[in-house]
Amino acid sequence: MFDVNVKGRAGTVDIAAEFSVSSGATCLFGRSGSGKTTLANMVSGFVQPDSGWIEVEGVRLFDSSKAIDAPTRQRRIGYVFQEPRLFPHLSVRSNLTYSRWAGRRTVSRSLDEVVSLLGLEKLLDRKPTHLSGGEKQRIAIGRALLSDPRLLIMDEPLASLDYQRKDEILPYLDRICREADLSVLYISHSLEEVTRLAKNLVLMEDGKTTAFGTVAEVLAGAGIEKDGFHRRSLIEGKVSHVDPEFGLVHVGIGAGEVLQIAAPDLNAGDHLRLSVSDRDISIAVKRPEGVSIRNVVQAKLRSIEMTASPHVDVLCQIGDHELRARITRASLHDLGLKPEMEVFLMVKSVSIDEHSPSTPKGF
Amino acid sequence: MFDVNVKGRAGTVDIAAEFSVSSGATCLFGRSGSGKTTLANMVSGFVQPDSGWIEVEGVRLFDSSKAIDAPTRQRRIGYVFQEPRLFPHLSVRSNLTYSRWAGRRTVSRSLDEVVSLLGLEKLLDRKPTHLSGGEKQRIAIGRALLSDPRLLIMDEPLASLDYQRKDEILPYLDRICREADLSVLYISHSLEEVTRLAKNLVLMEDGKTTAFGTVAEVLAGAGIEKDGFHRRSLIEGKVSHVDPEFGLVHVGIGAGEVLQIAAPDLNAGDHLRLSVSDRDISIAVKRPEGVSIRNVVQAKLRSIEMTASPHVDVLCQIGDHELRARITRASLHDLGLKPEMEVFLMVKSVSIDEHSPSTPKGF
Amino acid sequence: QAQDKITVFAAASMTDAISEIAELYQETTNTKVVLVFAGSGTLARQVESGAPADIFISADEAWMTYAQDRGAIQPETVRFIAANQLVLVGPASSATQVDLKVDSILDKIGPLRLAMADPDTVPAGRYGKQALEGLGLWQPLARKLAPMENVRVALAAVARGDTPLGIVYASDAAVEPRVRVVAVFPPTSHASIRYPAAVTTHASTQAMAFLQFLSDKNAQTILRAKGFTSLP
Amino acid sequence: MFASLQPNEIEALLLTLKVSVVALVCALPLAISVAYVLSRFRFPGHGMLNAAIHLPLMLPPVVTGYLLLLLLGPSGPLGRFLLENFQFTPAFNWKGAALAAGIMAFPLIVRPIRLAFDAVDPKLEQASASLGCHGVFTFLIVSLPLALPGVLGGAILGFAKAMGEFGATITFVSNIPGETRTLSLALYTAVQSPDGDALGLRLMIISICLAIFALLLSELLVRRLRARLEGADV
Amino acid sequence: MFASLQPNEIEALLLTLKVSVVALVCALPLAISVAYVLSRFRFPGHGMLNAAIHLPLMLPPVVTGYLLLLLLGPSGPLGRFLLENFQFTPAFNWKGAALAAGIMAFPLIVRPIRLAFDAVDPKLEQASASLGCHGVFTFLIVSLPLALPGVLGGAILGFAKAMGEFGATITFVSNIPGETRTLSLALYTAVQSPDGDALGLRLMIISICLAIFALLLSELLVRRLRARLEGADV
Ligand SMILES: Nc1ncnc2c1ncn2[C@@H]1O[C@H](COP(=O)(O)OP(=O)(O)OP(=O)(O)O)[C@@H](O)[C@H]1O
Ligand SMILES: Nc1ncnc2c1ncn2[C@@H]1O[C@H](COP(=O)(O)OP(=O)(O)OP(=O)(O)O)[C@@H](O)[C@H]1O
Ligand SMILES: [Mg+2]
Ligand SMILES: [Mg+2]
Repeated sequence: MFDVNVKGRAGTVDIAAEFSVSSGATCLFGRSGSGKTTLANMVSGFVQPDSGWIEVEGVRLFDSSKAIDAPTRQRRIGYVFQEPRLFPHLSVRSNLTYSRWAGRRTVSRSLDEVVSLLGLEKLLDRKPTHLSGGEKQRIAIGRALLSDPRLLIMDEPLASLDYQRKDEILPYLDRICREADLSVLYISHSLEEVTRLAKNLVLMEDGKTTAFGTVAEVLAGAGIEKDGFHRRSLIEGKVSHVDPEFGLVHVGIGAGEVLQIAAPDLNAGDHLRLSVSDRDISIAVKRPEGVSIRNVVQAKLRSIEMTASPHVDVLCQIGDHELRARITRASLHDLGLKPEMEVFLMVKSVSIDEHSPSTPKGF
Repeated sequence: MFDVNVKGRAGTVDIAAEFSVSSGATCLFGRSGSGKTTLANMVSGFVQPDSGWIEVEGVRLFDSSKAIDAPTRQRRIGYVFQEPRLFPHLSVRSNLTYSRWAGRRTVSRSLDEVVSLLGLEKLLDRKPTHLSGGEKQRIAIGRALLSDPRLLIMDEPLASLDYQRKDEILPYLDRICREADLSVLYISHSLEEVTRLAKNLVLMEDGKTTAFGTVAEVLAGAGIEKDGFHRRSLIEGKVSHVDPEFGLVHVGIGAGEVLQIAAPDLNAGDHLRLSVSDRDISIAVKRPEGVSIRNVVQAKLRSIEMTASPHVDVLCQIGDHELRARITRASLHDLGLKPEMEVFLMVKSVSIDEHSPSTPKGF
Repeated sequence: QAQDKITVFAAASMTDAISEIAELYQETTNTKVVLVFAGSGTLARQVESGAPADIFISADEAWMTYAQDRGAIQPETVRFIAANQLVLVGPASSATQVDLKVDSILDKIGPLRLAMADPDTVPAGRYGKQALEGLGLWQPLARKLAPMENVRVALAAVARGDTPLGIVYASDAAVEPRVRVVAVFPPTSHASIRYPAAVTTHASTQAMAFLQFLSDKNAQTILRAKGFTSLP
Repeated sequence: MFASLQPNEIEALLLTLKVSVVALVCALPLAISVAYVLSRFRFPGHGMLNAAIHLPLMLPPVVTGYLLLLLLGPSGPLGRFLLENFQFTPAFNWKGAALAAGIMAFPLIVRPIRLAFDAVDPKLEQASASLGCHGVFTFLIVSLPLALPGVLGGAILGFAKAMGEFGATITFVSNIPGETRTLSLALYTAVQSPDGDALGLRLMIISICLAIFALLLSELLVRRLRARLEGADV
Repeated sequence: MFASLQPNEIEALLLTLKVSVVALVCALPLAISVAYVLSRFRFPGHGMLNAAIHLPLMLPPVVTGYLLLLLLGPSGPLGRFLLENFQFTPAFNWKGAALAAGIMAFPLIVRPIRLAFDAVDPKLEQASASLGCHGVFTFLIVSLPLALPGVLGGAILGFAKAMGEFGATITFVSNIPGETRTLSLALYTAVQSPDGDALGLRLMIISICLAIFALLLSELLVRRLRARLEGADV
């Protein structure tokens, strides 16, 4: 549980945050200057709220009514600040292991593992001053990962990393997020990161939280309405068959439908959470033949959301799942789509958000 | 012209950069620590190369053989550093207009225009210290934009901005890039930004430039070979018809094919540069009917590039244009695709990279 | 009406007496007297460097000689205006006289020290050293001395009780009620203590008059009241 | 208490202020330049310049005063030159007192300023250069304002030292009432007479009050300045 | 030249070093604490504490020495207490000289250190706290090392001042050869005798050499330190 209900002020902005989400990764999403960093600072104890409470994993970190205000060092947080904040006089190695020798935190993760994840091998004996921007950022991430936190706060940690590195770090963070007894508060502007990583989503606007819940709930809701932003639909599934020849797995998603996705290292029986962007779904009124799109599933058209743009959102249902597709108004018209019609969804691309092996494998 | 041929050292890394690209926006792309910032610092005069030359728009900024080494302040650059580097003792307004009152540069762009583009109206009278990360970054961008540069150097300027703001800034930068007499050197990890903004692309690896040329050339080349990275194909086109009812324009791309794209504010006759990601193209062996994908164009399959992953790259040709599609190996097999086959490309999404109005409009 | 003005550079140890004499002089002659007090050495060097002094009064002859050798004063004007005695003082409570003998002095000092002006820098210290040497006390007492920056500090140390004994001028002892003289050094034990005064080389015409005034009865009365002795 | 000040006490007080202010005002620009040069440039003689500045601190003030007298006194080489060519002499007047105070205070002013320049991020100077600003203006617009807490810190130390200066002053310009007798020297004069204790106490209290007043004022200034530099919003 | 030093000159030289080093070693930890408190906390009496520290700078040194004598002399309240209970007296011995030097140097040590603490980014202290480090250790591991250039700057000023201290020393512990006659006092002694010029010159040259040596050494230290702090890679 991650439970926050605080009011406060930071300079010119009033903060009023109220959300309560389950353990795991929670993403804080909002425009620049909406108060995300300030809220993270309240959680970590650098900014004192005027009133309210903050509770993480059953521990009250702050409660104005009970005069509880745990000092930062006892909150067991790992904070990746928006700027690196490395200790300039300490070597990269000492920076990374700071929480062990200076903070007396226990060792829960091996230094080597984190160093090789972040590609810091060659930097260990250097001082941070003359490192490149991305190098500093990676060290800051490593320092927080190695601090044995109960709550990991990450303020745009991957902003200036290259996509290869992101692709390596995200699954690792993903794994960490599912570890017992660790919550993650993740601030990001990248929807891709949000959907790949977070279980919960909190939206902020002008210092106030405007929506919270699971990523699927919030994304399906009306919280975000902007062009350029793509909503992802979430689908729970189970691996029914592995096709090693073409490197595909077949995932049953209920209602007799199967999606074929390219993914190594999965076994039959594994549970998956898949996400599909509305831009990757097309609609056909009859089953298309001879197309390279492998995943064509039958669905029932539920509703149509008109927007001011040339696009419309079409909500369809397959079994328990609701999928959202974005098509042009022109196509809507040409195809004569109406609610309750049976349609075929062509799903071009699916990503795996979460993966629970059927038999636990050691990470 | 932007012509660089330098050798030098920064700490532990040897820099050897050699490229020569036409005016306009040039993107520097490479992994963290590959020497992008160092090269930018050489161009701006903060780091002195050991040998070679740097020429921007016909002006030699540095030439070791002729002992030319123009001081930074005379290079007429506008530099958005990787970290904001705002003057903490000056108000946001004084920071923005610094080059005018402190640098005696002329006024070429109005303060109001830049302030409203970057959403800085409310911050003008504040000091930078307590601003949020994104706010600082926007001010740094504004400061460089207002410095009347001949060369604008931007080191990951949009890294921590929200997507709405990016969507506002990118077209503006795009416009600036096409202004007479201004080159832009843009460092970014985002392929989206690269393809939207840059005309030229320079790849760096371990301090050396490994490829340069126009974006299309370099992207089509073998420079980048990684999963998760999507290549975009570029198409030149001309607006043939505007459909105000559905908010679509029809763009002729040669060979009698027309793409329908959602875009406001275009007029018949406008020239466009479009880009399509390989992930947005599907292949059909016969023309699909009754699908929401509007853009189905006939093409000739040129070649197939196998990869180690479950995906393959299929190169197709329409008129003069080469388009790249990524499909699964399984589909390749099922559809029996072979070079020289006539296929139909279903293009789900197209973005406009560049737009030149047929009749000049004032920006 | 323009007032005449003379500037007197006088040794700091004569601050009181010279101030009073100058006041009297000012009343009687309507000449403004500017008094500058500092250590004799400092003043001598300044006079040598061309300080705007008309009269130089030194606390010992050595510095007057120094000034004279360097042509800073008019040699024919040098005259002694007062003399002094060297005394041993103790706190006002001390009942007995102290013999000028090693044992009785050491006994009186105990674990503390004997205050005196710095024998190396201050005239009073130089006289004190001569006196102690003359009485054969210098060797045994050398390690028990507390040489002070000037006589006033030595006097104050005794007055407060920081040191049980001190060597000072009789003139100093006379004006400090918290001390009493417990012994007087025989004049033969040290060079005679005399205060020379002289007119400087660049002095104004009124200077000679003031020098004269210093030897007058009125001035001498004031000097004696301050504990200085008449010239032998 | 100040209402009952004697005229000569007021005279000493004003003289002290005049001497200290003049000393500070003259020394500060020079100190800033020297501190900047020491902080930013390495050249042969760097160490020597640094040592020379600190000398007045390490020699007994009396010796510094004496050296000044030898050099700048009416018969000293430089003193004679000044007198003959400019009808100006610092010896035995308040200008000399200010000079002595300034020289004695100089190392105390330079050191904190130098530390402050050391701490100014050269990256901001780079940013200024990239925006077309000339080095001299960058110094005035960026480096100096950012080093201002150090400049103020040095100025406070220097001013305090100038107000308390004694040894070099009395040796160089003597103890002339109304001309060079600052509070410090007046206090010395008072202590020289056995019955001057009361007067000495008065002067000491005046000195202490003045010191406290000056320091509280400076503290206020520093706090204002820090707030401005750190950008507390209005 | 040093080969031909007289025994009493060597004595004075060593005594000077002893007194200055002891003064600095004792004053530095206290100065660091006071500077940190002044920099990081606001409390009633903040201004007064600050003023009190600067007082020795603003009063004539002789007065400071005199006040020390009043307080710590054998008959002073504190002095008697120390003597009776600990058989310890600072008056008229080298410990007193070190005490006087330390007190006179104190403001010079505190100010640069305080400025350095002012300049340490509290965000780094926050980072340390977030990593579980206690405030005291954060001070020792983060704030103090980052303020080290200031600490060293203050120490240099203070050491220089301690070596040159004269007025308070001679008044408080007098000018006892071998016990309290530091180079500074020896130099004064020489200057005070009409025929002491030659000796004075010798002593002055010794002082200047010592000063230059100490300052060059400190300069080297500072440069090393800055390099370490700025992380020049090996
Ligand atoms: N100490 C402060 N004084 C004044 N204003 C402040 C202070 N702290 C924050 N603010 C203001 O509060 C607002 C929220 O700041 P915050 O840093 O929380 O934003 P953010 O959501 O993290 O933005 P970004 O995505 O740009 O980092 C900003 O407008 C900022 O200027
Ligand atoms: N002054 C210096 N001293 C030592 N090493 C340096 C120095 N400057 C740069 N480097 C090293 O050179 C390499 C290239 O640095 P640079 O900042 O140019 O990288 P970059 O491509 O900008 O990376 P990023 O995307 O992370 O910002 C890095 O490994 C960095 O540590
Ligand atoms: Mg933020
Ligand atoms: Mg970089």
